[in-house]
Amino acid sequence: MDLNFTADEQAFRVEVRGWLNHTLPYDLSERVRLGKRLGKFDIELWHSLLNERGWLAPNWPRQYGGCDWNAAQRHIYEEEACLAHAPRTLPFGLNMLAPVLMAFGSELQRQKFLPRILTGQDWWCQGYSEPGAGSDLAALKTRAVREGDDYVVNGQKTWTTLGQYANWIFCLVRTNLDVKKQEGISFLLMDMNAPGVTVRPIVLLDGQAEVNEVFFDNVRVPVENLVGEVDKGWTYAKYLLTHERTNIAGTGFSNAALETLKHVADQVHSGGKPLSQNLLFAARVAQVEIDLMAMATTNLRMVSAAAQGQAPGPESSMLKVKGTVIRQELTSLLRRAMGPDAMPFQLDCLQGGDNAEAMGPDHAAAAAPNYFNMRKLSIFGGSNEVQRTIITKNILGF
Amino acid sequence: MDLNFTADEQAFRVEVRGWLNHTLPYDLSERVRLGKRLGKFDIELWHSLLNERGWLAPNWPRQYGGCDWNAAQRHIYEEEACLAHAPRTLPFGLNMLAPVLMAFGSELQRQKFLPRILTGQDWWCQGYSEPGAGSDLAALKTRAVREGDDYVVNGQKTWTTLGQYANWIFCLVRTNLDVKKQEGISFLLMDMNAPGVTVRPIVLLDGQAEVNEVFFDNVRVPVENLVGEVDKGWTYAKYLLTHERTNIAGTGFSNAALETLKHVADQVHSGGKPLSQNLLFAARVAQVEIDLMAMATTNLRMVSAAAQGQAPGPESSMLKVKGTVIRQELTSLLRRAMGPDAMPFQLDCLQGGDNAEAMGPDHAAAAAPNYFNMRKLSIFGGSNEVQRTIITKNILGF
Amino acid sequence: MDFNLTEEQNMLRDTLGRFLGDRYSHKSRQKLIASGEAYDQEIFSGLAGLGVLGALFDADHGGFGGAGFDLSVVFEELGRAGVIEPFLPAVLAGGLIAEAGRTNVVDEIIAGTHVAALAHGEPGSRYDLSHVESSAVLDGAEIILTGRKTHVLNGAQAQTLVVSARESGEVRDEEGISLFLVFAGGEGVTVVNHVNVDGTSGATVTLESVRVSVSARLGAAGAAFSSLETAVARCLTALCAEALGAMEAAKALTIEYLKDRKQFGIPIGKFQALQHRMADMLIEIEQARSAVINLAGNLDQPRAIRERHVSATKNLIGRVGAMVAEECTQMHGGIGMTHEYALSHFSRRLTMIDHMFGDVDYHLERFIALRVR
Amino acid sequence: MDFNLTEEQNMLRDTLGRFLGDRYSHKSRQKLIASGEAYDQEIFSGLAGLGVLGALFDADHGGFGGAGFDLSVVFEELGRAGVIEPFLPAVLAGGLIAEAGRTNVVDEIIAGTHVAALAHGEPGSRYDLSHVESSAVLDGAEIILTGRKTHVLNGAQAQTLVVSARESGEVRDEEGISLFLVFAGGEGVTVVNHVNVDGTSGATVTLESVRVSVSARLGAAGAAFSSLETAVARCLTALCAEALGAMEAAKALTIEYLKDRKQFGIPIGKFQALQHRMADMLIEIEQARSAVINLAGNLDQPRAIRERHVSATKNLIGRVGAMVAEECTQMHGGIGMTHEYALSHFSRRLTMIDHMFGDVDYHLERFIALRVR
Repeated sequence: MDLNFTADEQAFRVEVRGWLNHTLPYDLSERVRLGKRLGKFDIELWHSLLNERGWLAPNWPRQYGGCDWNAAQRHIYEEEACLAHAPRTLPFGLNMLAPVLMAFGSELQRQKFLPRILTGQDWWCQGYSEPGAGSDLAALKTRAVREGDDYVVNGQKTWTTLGQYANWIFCLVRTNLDVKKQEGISFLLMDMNAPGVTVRPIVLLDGQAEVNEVFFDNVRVPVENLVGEVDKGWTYAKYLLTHERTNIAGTGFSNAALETLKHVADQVHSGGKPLSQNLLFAARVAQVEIDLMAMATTNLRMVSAAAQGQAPGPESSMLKVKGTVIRQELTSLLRRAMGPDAMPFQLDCLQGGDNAEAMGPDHAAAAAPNYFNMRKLSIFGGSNEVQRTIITKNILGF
Repeated sequence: MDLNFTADEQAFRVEVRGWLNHTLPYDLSERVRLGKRLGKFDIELWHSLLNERGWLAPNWPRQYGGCDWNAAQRHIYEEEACLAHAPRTLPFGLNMLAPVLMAFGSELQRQKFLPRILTGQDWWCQGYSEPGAGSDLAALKTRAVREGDDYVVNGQKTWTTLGQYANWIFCLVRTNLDVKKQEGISFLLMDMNAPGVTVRPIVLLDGQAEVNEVFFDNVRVPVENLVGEVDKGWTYAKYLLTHERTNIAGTGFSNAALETLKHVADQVHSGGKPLSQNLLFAARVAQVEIDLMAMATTNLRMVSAAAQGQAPGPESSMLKVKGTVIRQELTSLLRRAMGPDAMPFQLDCLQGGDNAEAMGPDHAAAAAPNYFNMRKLSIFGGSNEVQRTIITKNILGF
Repeated sequence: MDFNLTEEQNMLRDTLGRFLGDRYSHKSRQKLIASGEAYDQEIFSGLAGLGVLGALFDADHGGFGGAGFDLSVVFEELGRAGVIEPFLPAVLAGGLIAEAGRTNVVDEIIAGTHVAALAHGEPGSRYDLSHVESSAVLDGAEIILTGRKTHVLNGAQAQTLVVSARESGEVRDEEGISLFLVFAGGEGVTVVNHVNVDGTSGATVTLESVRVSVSARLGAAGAAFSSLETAVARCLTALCAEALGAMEAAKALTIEYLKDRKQFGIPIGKFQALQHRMADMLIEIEQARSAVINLAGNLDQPRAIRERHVSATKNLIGRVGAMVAEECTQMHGGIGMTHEYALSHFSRRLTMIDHMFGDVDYHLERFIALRVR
Repeated sequence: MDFNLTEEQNMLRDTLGRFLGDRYSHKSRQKLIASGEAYDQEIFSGLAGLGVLGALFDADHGGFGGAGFDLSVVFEELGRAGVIEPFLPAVLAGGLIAEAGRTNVVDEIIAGTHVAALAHGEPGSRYDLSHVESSAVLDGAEIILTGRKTHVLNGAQAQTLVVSARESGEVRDEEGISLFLVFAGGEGVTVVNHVNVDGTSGATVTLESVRVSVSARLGAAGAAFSSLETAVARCLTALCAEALGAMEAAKALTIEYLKDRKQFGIPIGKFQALQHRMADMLIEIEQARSAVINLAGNLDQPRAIRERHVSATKNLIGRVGAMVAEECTQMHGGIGMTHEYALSHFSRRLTMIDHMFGDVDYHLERFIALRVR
């Protein structure tokens, strides 16, 4: 065993850091650092900068314009990007749809859609969950009925992240009622601008409309937008869940959040001394740091095993749960570090208006909203309860 | 609302404290205080002293020689006895069998057995659990078949606490195979000296044989030792579980353990100062103290509601779980307070031999064994898992 | 020992519960907050009319309650309904004004026609009650007040501010702090309102050489710390009871959800993992109830006992509050995170209560420091 | 970055695992302990013959390993089988002797024919490595050692003791501590054996004016603290890996039990509440494995980095060890508490490991103090 990076990998890190340092706009990274909200423009800008450098799609093979980085390179990039407070890239097109298209899509679909993900021409969102189908995703009810060369879609999706900005949505729809619920599902690509599509934002408890309901009222979808075979959509959806789930542990985010937390604890005072010198607070920070040190290695071990071709087991579920617990604890500690200054709801400041005078220290405005927003981590992407069941099933066999 | 005790209750407390101070032998209370092991003689001595004073059976009505104390008096007695480090009394005859006999036993059974519990002539133990019937108690298999005026009993009980000292055992036995499992169970009183009864001690991970296996090989039990009606034993067993479970929270024990812990933390040094001045340790102690302060009130609230005739709900389950968590945490902290001195297994010292030179501070010998022993609290008397199911079922209705 | 409420307390609780059940809802509160109003005057007057404010003061000060259990009964109901109207200021500032014998102001407070707010916290004070940098300088028969006060609960809705300022001593000394009645619209007083995460309102108050008469001082010069501590103890009794009410409301929503919501063809409440977590939560809510009783019942005890209960209870409420907010949200899944579902209000409020007058760790450390030796 | 063991390490692990699988059992260990023996010489020699001791030392000292991952591979297997034979003393005392270049003794240690034990802890030292009251006084070409050493692992089975004593400075100074080779049967040396809760053996060593030659001193006078700290870091790598092995063993027993044991007509592993707790435990055991890797892989880093990993790993192992011991016992129910069931050994050992060289809180506080600024 050897925990050191190779000389090549270290050189790669220097290259990444240099590029980020040179290219990432300061005001953008400052907003990320302070937990402020990003708009459509911010994300599109960052995508275009990455695409110019050829680094937008680390997981994609070169033939489609990806980097084809190995696990170590991806890890290094992720770490550096987080520490530099770069915005995250949108996973929907890059990491969710694209692998499915590469594995199961038609040549036409690949040629049409993959380049537009890189150029930013398309903004994809995900149409999986429905009001009655959360953890029990296969219970979905949105219907697609074949009429000539079209599918006619009726139903509703929900929790569609950033759907308000999207022009395309990939959907799981029910195409067969006569079989087991997993076997009658298809994977459709739908134009959000098609007649009959309505988007309604859902405001969450952090005061932000990050997710949406999407309604389909007799929406016509050309048959060519069916991915793979009809009724096989569940297979493609599961493929997504066990493959290409890079960075599911979110160690990069957590490392950056820990650095922020330590910085804040040195700045904020309690009882006449820095909060970092309060042993009870320091102990909570140290405890999460120790857990994170171990999880970072768990993450690398699993990434490395996957790179050696070992079949993905329950590891991604383990990383999901532990990663979530750590990230949530970090947002909880940052909120608590703020003391009474976490209370005011400073919308202007959150949205980055320069004329707003912020109350309290740097991170005060975002601390509570981000704490609340991050509650989603243990709910979405397969709730932590679902993950725990998967982990044990793998070992007990039932 | 009023959290104060009445003048009468305060006078009662003074009386109890005075009596304990005068009567409880010093070497006995010292051994209890230091967590050492008590033998048959110690327990019998304490029973006889209490019986002389008429205080052995706080829950019994006066007609059977009990105190007929109200809830407040019982609470006060419990608190004082624990703080004085009195041995606990044996619950098997006093608090488990006796209420069943009073409610369901024959006049003959009451006249024969109740006085002998008080005089110490009989030492009862409990024959409920079996190797295949733990949390699922009703799955018990020990068979009792009627032959003339006898039942013939075959089978095995386990986890029989202090069964090695007992001359009587009350048992749940299966008398009917043709009905639902709960409906074919009877409640039998069995003489441990009868032919065919074998007791085998089980050594636990604290090195002590506190529990036993009890084997029945064609043991003949006169029909007059059947309590109540045949096949109705499950009802009587459940009666036991919901009634007369005084002091299930164990607040008295926990108060005494907390005092001991604080005392120890003042004595033991770490890094040149008393452990009580180490903020991390002090915080753990304070946290459990705060929980205990609340639980003591929860306990009194529930005792008081029961005294006002409110039907027992899931309260005793709540007290069982929380009381267990607190008691276990206290033994865990005492063990940790000992540092390396918790390591040696000092059997001589535990058994109270005066010639044994103890290593480490006062409580060192008992700290780890008691921590291990107390793991039983969350397992026996209806495991905490079973209690949690009861608590939620009560609210959700399923 | 007696765990029953008095008949009056039972009646007040029932009346209050009915009024709020009829008139107060998550929807109406969210609408109010969206409108920019800090509270609904009609609701506030209605509740005052029911005697809610009178219950917070004893007979000597024109009320008919004022004991710990009066506070806890009222605020548990307010918490259960998620009321954001300015009742806490009546306990805090109102209590200090009453203690100082300014009965005319108290009468108006009880009638619901006058809001007084305590302006005590400062930019650097965090949870330390003795951290006062604002200065009070005697100038003849007047006192000149200068300083900046933050997180003044309902400061912008108040006609009167009770302002703490230092007449002597160093920044965190207990000695030297005085309290002054200041007219919120007076010269040199600037009040900037803001809405909090939980929909309540706070304000930042700036005092620039504000002149008040010496008679505006409540109590003796420099001796206000003990009064402040007592007022905060009463406020924390109310706040912890409010948290308990919010927990009960969150619990009720979650129980209904576990019964109704189906996944994999059965109600999610049948999943044992959720059942057992629910059981742990129910146990802790009982603990929270007991902690509130302990504090309410010891409010009139000597300081050493009272303050240990203050810190014990606030610590426990903070822990259980976080557990209830987080577990109820998790058990609901996405729906529990939506603004339009009532749980979101209780989660936010429970979380913010931990940020008021000392959080879990602050009170744990304080509890240790208050150890009776 | 590479998470694969070397071929040699894999071979050693497999050989060791097979040997212990064939020759070592809960029953045989319990029988040995009941007989009053501290360890089984045959097993010990057999393991030495397989190269287990040699793997703990590098080639310069006559071994063929000695790196962090060599320690962790060996001790994980020892922990999985619950081995109580004296291997830790070989890391601790053996490591110090090797560092001082006493190769003849090291050769015998590697051969398994010589046990050396570190006599360092004292009645008041608890977990503080610099707490040394025992004195070393120079008297011509000799040194006179006086003091009392407690919790000396396998002290009564050792031929040689490595004794720490103070030549200068105050009780908890890092400067002034020296190490001396002392013949366990020498004049003035009293060794009293005891068995520990987990079946291992400890001893109390009393030194009454024990005279040793100046050449018995390992390294320079008063400068041993750094060597001690390094030796303890290596020992903790071994101990944490042993704990990991014990966790894996406890986990395997529990998984089997959850599959086999039926209550209410179904295997208890089908109860979701247990499934989810099991999942959390599995996650934490992976964390423990990573923590051991972090420590083993950073053992040769500069002190500041190494010691942060020492404290991080010991803290995490202590927490997870308690969780595994307690949860596995609870999931088993009564059977898990019985002496004759193997789980009881792993519970006791995991619990006692937290009492060795600093517990969860000790290392948490130390981790904070070691913060890189």
